[in-house]
Amino acid sequence: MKSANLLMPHMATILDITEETPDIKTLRVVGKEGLPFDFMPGQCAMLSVPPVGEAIFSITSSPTCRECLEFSIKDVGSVSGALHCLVPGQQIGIRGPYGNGFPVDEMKGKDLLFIGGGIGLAPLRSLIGYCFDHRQDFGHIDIVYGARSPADMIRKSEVRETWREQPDTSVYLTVDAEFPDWDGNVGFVPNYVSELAFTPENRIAITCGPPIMIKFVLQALDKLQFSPEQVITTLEMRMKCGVGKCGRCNLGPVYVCKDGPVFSLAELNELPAEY
Amino acid sequence: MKKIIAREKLPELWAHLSEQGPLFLPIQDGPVVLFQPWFEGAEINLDAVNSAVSPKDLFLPREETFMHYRCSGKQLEMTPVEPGEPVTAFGVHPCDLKAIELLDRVFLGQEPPDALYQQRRENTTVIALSCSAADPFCFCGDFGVDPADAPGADIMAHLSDDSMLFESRTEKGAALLEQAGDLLADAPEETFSREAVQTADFNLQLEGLAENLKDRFDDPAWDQLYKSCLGCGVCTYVCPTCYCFDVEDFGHEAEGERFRCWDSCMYGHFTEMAGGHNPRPERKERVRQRFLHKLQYYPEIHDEIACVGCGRCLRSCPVNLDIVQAIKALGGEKIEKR
Amino acid sequence: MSTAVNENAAGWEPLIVAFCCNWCSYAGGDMAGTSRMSYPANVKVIRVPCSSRMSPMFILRAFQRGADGVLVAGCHPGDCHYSTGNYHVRRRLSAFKRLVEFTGVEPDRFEVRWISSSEGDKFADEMADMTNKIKALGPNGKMRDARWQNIT
Amino acid sequence: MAEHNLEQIEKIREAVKQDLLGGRIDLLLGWEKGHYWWQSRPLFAQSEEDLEKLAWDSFCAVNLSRYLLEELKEHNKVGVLVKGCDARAFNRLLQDNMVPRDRVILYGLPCPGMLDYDRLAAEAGSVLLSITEENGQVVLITAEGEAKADRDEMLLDKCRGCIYPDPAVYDQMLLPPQGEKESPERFKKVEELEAMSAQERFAYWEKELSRCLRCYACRQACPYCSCRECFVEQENPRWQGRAYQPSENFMFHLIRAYHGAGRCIDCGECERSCPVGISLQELNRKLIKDINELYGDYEAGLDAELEPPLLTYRPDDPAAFSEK
Repeated sequence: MKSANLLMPHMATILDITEETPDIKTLRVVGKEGLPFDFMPGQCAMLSVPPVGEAIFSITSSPTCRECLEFSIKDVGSVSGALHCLVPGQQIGIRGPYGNGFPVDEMKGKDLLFIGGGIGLAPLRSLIGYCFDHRQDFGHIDIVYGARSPADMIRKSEVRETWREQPDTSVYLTVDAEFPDWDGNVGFVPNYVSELAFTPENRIAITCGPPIMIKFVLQALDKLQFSPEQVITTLEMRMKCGVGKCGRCNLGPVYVCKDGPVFSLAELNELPAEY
Repeated sequence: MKKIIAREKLPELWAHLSEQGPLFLPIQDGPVVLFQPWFEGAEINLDAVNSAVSPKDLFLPREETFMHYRCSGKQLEMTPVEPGEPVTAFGVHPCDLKAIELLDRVFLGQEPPDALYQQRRENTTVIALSCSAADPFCFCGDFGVDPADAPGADIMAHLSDDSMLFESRTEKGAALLEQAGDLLADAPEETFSREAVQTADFNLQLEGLAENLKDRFDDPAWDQLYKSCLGCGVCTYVCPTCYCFDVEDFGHEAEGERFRCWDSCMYGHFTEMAGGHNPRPERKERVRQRFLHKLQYYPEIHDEIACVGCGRCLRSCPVNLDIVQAIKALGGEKIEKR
Repeated sequence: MSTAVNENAAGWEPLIVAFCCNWCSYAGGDMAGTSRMSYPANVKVIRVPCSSRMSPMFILRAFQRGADGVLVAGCHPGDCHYSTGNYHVRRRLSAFKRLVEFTGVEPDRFEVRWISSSEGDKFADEMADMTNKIKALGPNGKMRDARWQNIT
Repeated sequence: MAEHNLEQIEKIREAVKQDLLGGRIDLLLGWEKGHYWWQSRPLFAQSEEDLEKLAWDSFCAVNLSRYLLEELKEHNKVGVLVKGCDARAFNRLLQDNMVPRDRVILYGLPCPGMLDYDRLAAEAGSVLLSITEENGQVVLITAEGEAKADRDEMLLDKCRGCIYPDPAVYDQMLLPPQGEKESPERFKKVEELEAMSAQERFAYWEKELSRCLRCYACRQACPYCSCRECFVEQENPRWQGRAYQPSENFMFHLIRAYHGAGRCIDCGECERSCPVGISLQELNRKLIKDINELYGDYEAGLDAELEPPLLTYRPDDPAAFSEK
């Protein structure tokens, strides 16, 4: 039987583009007929802009959103830079979904603690949206989100308003330094998590953000007596294929593109720390 | 089916086979032997112990265009480019064929299968050639390779001083022999008896190595081993079991193509992310990655070491930092029982 | 493979890329224009701040992308706007020209000329001369990226 | 191994041992044996035990100076054994401000010219067990007996054109120098290629470069390739594509060679490192020859004080193009 070329993208169209921060834009993307593919929160997709190339991005919309896929993209490299230059209606290449996604079944019945920093909210947002749409499956939801400044926060209306209105949900926002008109917390995310003193009982913590933030968040959670099994994070690596063949995103025998990008801290502790 | 041909008639056979489609065989190119398409006047070197670069190129080409794109206004059109016509590979040694089987597990066995690789694999008839000599770097014996036989071949060939014997192993192989018609004579009884080829013995202890390496990621041996590494990609490019690749675009805004090409885990840019963060920033991490991939990670997934003992890294590394050196530094040397 | 580009194609016109120093040769081109001296349309001029800005990569890239000839034009030695740029480039491009020739490119395909801002006539003459020489040589396939043939 | 060779190693070892154990240097860069007697690989010696492995024979081809770039990040003072070409490589790095002179101790060794195992093995015909050397000859020892070969004929290609086997710079010479050599054949291959037609030359290089795997061994082994970011990896603009097209091959090899114009010390490590035997040295030597012809004789790496020819000029310089 002839299989399809796994490197061949499908056509997708940009519906619209929202400027989130000075260097982050959210692209809403549709396939030929609706969603390009079904997926689970935490999974990723390869976006192509010829002749610049292809790069992997996490899907930030919830799978319960059936109109389109959303990608919140920070302008850091050549492909992300090219995506920032596009306009609504532009067609791009897409392939996916890649990766394992968050273990939503294991999270059922638990209280959830989301800890995000900067653009790291992008993959978490997919899961947060999924949880809100399956509200009865999950316990209390806490969301801690931090950015360098109020202007650097993505999804401002959601984090400031919509999410707070959800039942049994608390949102805690923090920025790195004092800013005029900012009445929320000031301080780094890990310290804020410690101050908020979350208890580990029946709770799962899911964190994503810059590597340095993750490092200290893990330490803070450890101090709060979270076990490694209760802590989940999602990794970012350079990828070219998305299916564990091109050879660059491995941690030991595990390929982040296919066996990750979501890992519990317990799983990560067993792997070489090459991320 | 067994067929035989006189050695001096081989050029006729090659000419015939190349009429059916590209015929790749070991050709002398300057000071080295490489698998290249046959052409009139090519200097075929069947006596070469090993080609400088492995014939993995036939299945995972150094460069392979798989997509053509066209962009006008906001419209983007992407058309797949299919791999080419069927080819014949002539004179692949058992170690190299064993390496192809190791690649099969990644590209065919591991879901999802890689269609480009699969098509090339199905489109290729492999005529394997038993080894009539070994050089001091051949150590395939350590990996269960029989220099006289290649189980995965479509046709197994043996060379004597004056003739070449073919034995078909698959239907594809039999069809090729049939098709050669009068060029080949029947040889149902024929066998060539030759002295067994003696491969090098580096005194390696490979059993249990993958398991032992699980605890040696932070072994101080790495701090010494990597030092001489120049950071070039020779070992990965000549290696028959290395398969890392890159995907790149060529063209301008309106039109162009996308291709896949070889890449090497020895290069710093291999893992460098857009923001500049690099999970394997120095030579030490990259040397460790390459050797652990062959000796621990691959075996953990596929139950076998990703080395076939072809000796190319021993021959080609400019500073003799090869896999034998690595195995020995990591406790893979037999300790004499007293 | 790569030598088969446009060979003897009917109606072929050469493409010549001329890298011109901003301070002299480029102005020389302007002078040629304002003095109503014509030079062949085959020449595409790229302005560089000084002939010593020339990286050998520019030259090879021009050939890769289909140039049949490449010309670098700068101020006469001694007249460099930055005082010594062209003295340096004389050595550098002499070495590079010989290297390019050594790998098989015909000598006429890569040239260096000194043209001042007042030498509008020389500018026009050199461009015409180069165009004629390249026409005589025919299309260049050497170092051209054959893949551009598949791309319109 | 020949007697006098063991004597030499002992002499070298004694000299460097004092410095290493006495703390004058923190690391010694030398050679040790590989799997076989014809292989010598870099040795990074920090202890007396490490020094036991020290080797010095006719197979120490690896140019050690290149390793200074990395080792000086880790060690304060590094000692290096230098042959003629290693010393010129050191001068090259010094001129590029890549190494501080006061943190390196150079131990000079006169180079006999390194032997090519493949040539020896081919000459021997059957399995080569070992060799000895005497009076400009190599004795090839096989199971069938002994045969002699002219030593000069058994040299690595890179050593054939060598004029300066003695180090041009050193802190301490460990063995007596042997003096400059004649090399009438240094530019022979270049001249042969020059004599061809443009078409023939292009065909030659297109074929030669078609073997290139883009493994960059030539660059990594080279003592003049010390840029922090090579044009090959530069992202914007992207000069070097990854495809194996002839045009990309020419881009890489011409620019690589040209970056060595007036800087290449002609050590030939690029060509020795090439796994597919591309005659890279001819590109380098073409530049050396032309620059010498046009702008006066210059040997890169011989004198760190002399300005490299492409970094300077004379107002009356000749040109390789018409200046009318």
